[in-house]
Amino acid sequence: MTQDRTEALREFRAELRAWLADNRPEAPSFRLPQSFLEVESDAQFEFLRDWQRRVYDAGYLGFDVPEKYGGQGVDNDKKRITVQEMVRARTPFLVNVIGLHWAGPTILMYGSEAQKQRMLAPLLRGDEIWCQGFSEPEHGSDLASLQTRARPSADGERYHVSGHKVWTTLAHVAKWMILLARTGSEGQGSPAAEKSSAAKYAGLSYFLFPMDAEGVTIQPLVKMTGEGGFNQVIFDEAPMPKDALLGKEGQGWQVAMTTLAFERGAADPAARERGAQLVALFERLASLAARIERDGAAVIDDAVAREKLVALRIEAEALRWSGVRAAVPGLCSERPMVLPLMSKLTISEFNQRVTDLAVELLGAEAQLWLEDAHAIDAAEWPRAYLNSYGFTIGGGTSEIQRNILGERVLGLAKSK
Amino acid sequence: MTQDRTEALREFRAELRAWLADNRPEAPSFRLPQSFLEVESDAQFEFLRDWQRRVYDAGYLGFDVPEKYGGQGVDNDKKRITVQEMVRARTPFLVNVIGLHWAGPTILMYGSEAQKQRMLAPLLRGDEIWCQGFSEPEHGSDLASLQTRARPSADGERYHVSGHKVWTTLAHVAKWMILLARTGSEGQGSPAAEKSSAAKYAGLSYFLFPMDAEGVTIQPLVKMTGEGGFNQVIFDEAPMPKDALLGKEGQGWQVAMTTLAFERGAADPAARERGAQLVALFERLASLAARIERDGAAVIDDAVAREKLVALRIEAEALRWSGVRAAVPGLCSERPMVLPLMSKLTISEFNQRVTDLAVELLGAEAQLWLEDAHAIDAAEWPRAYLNSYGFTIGGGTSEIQRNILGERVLGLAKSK
Amino acid sequence: MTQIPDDFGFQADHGTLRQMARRLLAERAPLSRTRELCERGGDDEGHAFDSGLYQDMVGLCWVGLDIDAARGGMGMGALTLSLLLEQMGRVLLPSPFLACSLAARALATVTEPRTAIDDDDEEEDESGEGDDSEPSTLDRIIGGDCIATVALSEPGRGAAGLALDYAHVQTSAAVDGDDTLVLRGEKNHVMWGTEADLVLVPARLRDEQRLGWIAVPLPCEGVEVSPEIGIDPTRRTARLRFDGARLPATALVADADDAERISRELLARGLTMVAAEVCGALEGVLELTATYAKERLQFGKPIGAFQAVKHPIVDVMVDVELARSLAYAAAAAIDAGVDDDEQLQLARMAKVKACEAYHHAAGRGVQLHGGFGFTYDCDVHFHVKRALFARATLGDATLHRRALAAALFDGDTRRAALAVVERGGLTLSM
Amino acid sequence: MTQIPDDFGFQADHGTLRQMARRLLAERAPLSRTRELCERGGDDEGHAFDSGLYQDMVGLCWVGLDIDAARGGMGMGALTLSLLLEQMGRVLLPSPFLACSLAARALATVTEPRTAIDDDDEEEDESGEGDDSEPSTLDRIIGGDCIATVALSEPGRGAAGLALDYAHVQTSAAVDGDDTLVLRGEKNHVMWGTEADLVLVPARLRDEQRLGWIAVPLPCEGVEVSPEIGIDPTRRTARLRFDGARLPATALVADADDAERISRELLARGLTMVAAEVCGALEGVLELTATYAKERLQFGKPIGAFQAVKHPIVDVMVDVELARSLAYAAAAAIDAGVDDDEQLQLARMAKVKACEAYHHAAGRGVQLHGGFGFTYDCDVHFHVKRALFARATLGDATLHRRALAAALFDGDTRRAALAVVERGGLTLSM
Repeated sequence: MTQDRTEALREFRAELRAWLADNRPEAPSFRLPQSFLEVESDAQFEFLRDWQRRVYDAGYLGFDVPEKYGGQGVDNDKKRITVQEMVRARTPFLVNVIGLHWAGPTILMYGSEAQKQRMLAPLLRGDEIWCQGFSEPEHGSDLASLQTRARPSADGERYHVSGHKVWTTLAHVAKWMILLARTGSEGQGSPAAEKSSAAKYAGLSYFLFPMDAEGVTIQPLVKMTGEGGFNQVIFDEAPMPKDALLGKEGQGWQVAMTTLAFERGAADPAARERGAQLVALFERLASLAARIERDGAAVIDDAVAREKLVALRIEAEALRWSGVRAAVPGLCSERPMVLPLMSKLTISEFNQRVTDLAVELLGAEAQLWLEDAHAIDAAEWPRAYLNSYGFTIGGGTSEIQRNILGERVLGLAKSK
Repeated sequence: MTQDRTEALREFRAELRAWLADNRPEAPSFRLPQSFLEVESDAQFEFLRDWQRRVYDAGYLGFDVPEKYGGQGVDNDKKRITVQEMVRARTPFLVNVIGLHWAGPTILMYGSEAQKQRMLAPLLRGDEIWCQGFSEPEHGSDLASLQTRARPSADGERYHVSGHKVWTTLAHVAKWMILLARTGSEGQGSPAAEKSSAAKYAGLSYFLFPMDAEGVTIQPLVKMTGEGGFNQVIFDEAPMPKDALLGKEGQGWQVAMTTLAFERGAADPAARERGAQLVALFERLASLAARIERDGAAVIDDAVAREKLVALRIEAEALRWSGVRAAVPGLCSERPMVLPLMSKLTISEFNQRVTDLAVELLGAEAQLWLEDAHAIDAAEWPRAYLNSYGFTIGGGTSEIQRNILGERVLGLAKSK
Repeated sequence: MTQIPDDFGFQADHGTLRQMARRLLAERAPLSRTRELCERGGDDEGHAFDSGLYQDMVGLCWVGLDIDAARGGMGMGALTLSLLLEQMGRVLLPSPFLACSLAARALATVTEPRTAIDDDDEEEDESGEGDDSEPSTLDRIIGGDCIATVALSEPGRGAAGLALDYAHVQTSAAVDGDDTLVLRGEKNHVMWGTEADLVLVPARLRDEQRLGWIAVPLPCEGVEVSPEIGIDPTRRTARLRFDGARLPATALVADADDAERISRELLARGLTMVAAEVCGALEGVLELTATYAKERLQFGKPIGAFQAVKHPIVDVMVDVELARSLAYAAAAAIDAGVDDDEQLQLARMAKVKACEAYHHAAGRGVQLHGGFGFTYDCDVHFHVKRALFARATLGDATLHRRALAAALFDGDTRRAALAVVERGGLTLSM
Repeated sequence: MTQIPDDFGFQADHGTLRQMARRLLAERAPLSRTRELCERGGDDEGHAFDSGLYQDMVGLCWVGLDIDAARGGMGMGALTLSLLLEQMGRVLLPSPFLACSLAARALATVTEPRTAIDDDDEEEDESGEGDDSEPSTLDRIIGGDCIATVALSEPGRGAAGLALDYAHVQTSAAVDGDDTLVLRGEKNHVMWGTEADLVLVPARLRDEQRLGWIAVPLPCEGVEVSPEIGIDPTRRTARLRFDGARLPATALVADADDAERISRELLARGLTMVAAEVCGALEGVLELTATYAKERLQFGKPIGAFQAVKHPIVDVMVDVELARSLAYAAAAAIDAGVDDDEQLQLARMAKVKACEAYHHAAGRGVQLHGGFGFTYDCDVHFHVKRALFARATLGDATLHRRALAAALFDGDTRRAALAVVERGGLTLSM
């Protein structure tokens, strides 16, 4: 790195830090969601969207998108620095998560020039929120068997979508959905062939679907915590223009796998900072242990609690350095793709262990729930424990992740 | 229970206790095996066989066998009392384990009058040792696919056995083997039919095979501890008389499942005493923790060690009462067969956890092995930890046990 | 030395009673009814539980089942009560049954019934028994006229919660004159405190350095009952603040040795009862999950065919069975009248095992239900919440494991015994 | 503040070196060769390790790889050494390489080289450097002429083992006259103690209340070297008894601050190196097990198709990768020269994670190999034994977790910092 570049980055960091100090929003009067899986009320959503807009308008969002599409130009260093400083300043998350991390990168890779021109800037600014339409009630883990169909109209100008998607986070505020649907003609060929794996995959296409289309019904689902934030979406011959197609017809599985790889955090230049976030999550747990008491002594002074805490601290550190190592190919030579592929599994399970231990350490204090005045940390720990299942299930369950790792990375025989 | 009976049992117990006090053998100069999986040297074997003979001759063995077959007459109370007192007196185990617990009960259930007359008395006295020929190198877990064949001779007077059995404990000293072999004619019908499950099972028969037959080669296998005690047995057209068959031809699977149920401890009137043995195993661990030190303090005073010890103590108690409860149908109404079916899994894994924790608590002291003068408890703990895998693997791996429990007890779909 | 009998004291009529309970609850209180009660905030009569069903249970003599016949109960044992509670746990029944049973047991424990106070006292506060003219409090609980509960924990103990003995109870009762007690302090997580007509409160009797149990009628001047927002929607709990509440001296149900005996008995019985109820809930979440694993198809087969689903469910089942064995043994120990320490040890073990297993099972239940498991529509979250609540009730695993360690490993005799445990070969004859 | 660089300081030539090591060891020291050495009790030259291969490794300048060029080493970093050790761990190489590397590092740490003693002293005991006429001990180690080791633990510490600082070392060295040290005490689990020409021994310098490191040539009068029968057949260890052994004063390699610095450095480096070696062994047992799962057929498919086999193997792989990240980070922290405390913390974490993962992986390895896994013929037992040995080396997980807890949670500043960790919403953006 040149001297100039180093200096420029140092200045960038200083400016950003100053900007964050001035602009970081105060905690609102209402409860903020713990993650994008819990965005429920209009107030929560608008608060978070407003924050994303301000970050974008200030020029701190879009370091993975070229300027001509509304980004800041690709700059991994600046991306890393912004994530770093935002973790440090503990800012709220950027609400258009599916747009920023999954839809955006996929559009950049597979989209037509027109699609990139149209979609990316409003996505970055949070003006247009994205949701994801992959899972179906009967096809959560077995994605390739999904049944939602996109049928081309007679004139070839549009598709009509019929089907049922579920667990779609943010659908109620979304302008667009990344939609995986079946375009392969059914009924042709033998039933056996239709059922074969190749046919299943080849029949899928990937769309950028406008959520304001007719024939779309969005029904909120309530999570186990009692909070909203995700939905089911029912399509009844809902129309979309032919250029909603991303990539080619029948290429949907391939495109979707790219999206899932982004979802799993592959090739993320900010991995180190995300790792720091895990250590920060641990510190929150340690802070809890320092504040709560058992018979007059701080729980953090209890030998058994310490043993359990340290074990998790070591996991946090291991995850943190795994994120950094993923960017050093020479240190990943045994199995190059394993670190990004395993991060969804390991991070979601780490999060579950942290929140589970928090609830355990709380002991009798864990009995209180949100809104109870005596609940420690406003019951965020039991809430976070419940929510932790959203991460070990959503985006491919831990069980499916283990299949993927065993089959794709270790080359073990398929379990299906 | 009548007054007389109660009194008789009390007297029986007193006599037995006195007899044990007088006759319990002194520890020999050589190392005794930890279980029948490690009987290796002639000295070990003869020591143990001698003990079994003395017990039998004194009239304390065979309370599950009628007198006309050389037993003491069926008396569950006396059986329970003898096990109880032997656990209490910490006597060596009775070496003809496969004979006493598996072959004997199976012969009682399926044997002809002649077989019962011939086999049971020498089995009880340890004059004739038994081994088990079920597993094969290529068919450990998938027992029904075994390939050893017993072909009837042209005159129908005998069978000729060819094949390869493995992991056969005690084969080197055994007079008899309970042998599962294929008698179903192969080559008939389509290959698909031959492979079908029904055909696989129907082709199996169960034999009482004489180990001194010609064409039998016994090769010792060395275990991971470096100790012997089990073998592979190769059959090359080894002859056995036609009355070696137990039950009917083709009934082998059914008979073998009975044996495996006995192996898994189903319907054992001494369950409570076996449970007490688990608690005793735990006490040995607690005693270790009370004797070893970490920086001058007894390990049993360490808060973290105590937490782990107590967790295992609770497991021991749960296993102990599960053994007792298994004999009370009214308290097993949710799923009547689960307790005997799960005992092999739970006890073998408990044993592994106990020995694993022992090795963990030993810390730096765990580095020494058998024969080192400074090894704590003569290194029996690391040895027992290694040997613990014999139990979680032998007689159906823990994985297979979980399949059986899931499929037979919970009715979940087959995994194969 | 008294031992637990080989048959746990189980009788054929226990099985009949369990079967009856199962049928009644399947009809009147399936999990869907629990959900309905939680969502509507209670029944049509304004109770947070199904008061009609509760009265029917009273009619079946379930309340007071384990109280001596001479005191108006059925004289049956702890095992019988456990079998009933197991069935209630299975459907996560929202009911003050357990709280009332414990309160009744506490009152029945007192050997010297006290005389009732004057009838013309302004509040109903008969806490003793023995007056023929008026039904005693115990009679009223057994008869369903009084919802009673016990105050088991205090906020001052933090994560430990449980406050039942003199060393840990901070709530105090001072004597003012001859016949008045003044109560100060705070109790939390009082089961059904908002619904209760009476709460039994352990307090330090000031200047006397001993524990007393005081029967406080509710509502009561100087006692602030604040509903808690608890994690388990099937259980209502309250925080009780005693701000100089004045009670007649007769409200003192027991003191000194009697009081410590109530505490000990409440602990052993309470833990045993919670273990039994949790075993039922464990069975419930196991059934829910196993059924889903049979019905839900993915990749063309029921998900239960996949070992990643099957084996965790089997592990849960194994845990259910182990927990159940301990729970029955703990109840049988009470019925057999084994040594107090052994009773308490078994009760602690049963409660710890059941609650740890349940927390694990509920989590696996969510996970194995996949996306559906994460929704409020799927019943499994009721189990997750009940598990979090149950394991904190009457002391968490940490508290009980430590008490067990002290009982098992400490003391000179015990240590000496351990040190001489014979070495020799480790033998496991499988 | 010095930080670990984003690339861990990895350079392309590190990759080349690793590749070379991998090829060399695959050819000369596959696991079958390790088995052969264990079964025959050593090589043809009477060494318990492959002495020819060791000399070839010396020739490749691997011994002394991380020693400054000015002192005769290659001046490469801890990360490079880790990459080599990882390859050695993969084949469970029986070799004194690690012991020699640690001894060399200890000698190189001493800033003030001492002068060599008179040549006509009866024993070879040059422990210092700087004498041009004779090669220094360090030179001889690097040159392959001296097998050296370090005495890291004492029997008196029981399960804790590790004895490297003044507070824990009980072995004592008394000064007798001007130029003689008299050594008394006992060390155990000394790696390759039976093969070593020299052992570095930490001792309390009597009457001076400080630690000293003493270079003891072997054999030596007054030093009894008893071979231990260790659990890991690929490692030879010895018990050393110092019964008034007399050594020249020059044998004192370092004392006071220098000595404590050696101890600290040995601990941080030693843990880091063990972690690296164990990561290699972890890779080895993973490969063994995964390969078996692909080849072994049951029920008509490779057993790896069953999730009960696949998922445990995946969990092992995940652990391998996590352990490796920590091991590289610990080495990179040394190379980057980050704060001593941070170095040590990372080293402890890396060692604990690697060893816990390895013990688990080796156990799963046996289990998933089924009946074959339980035999001596299956290589997996070498891993089980190495895992038991490795986790006890240089302090077990209990010891290091406690030290980490003290570093992370104790001290006023630290506690204050924890207390103010900001609350607010827990956010995990996945």
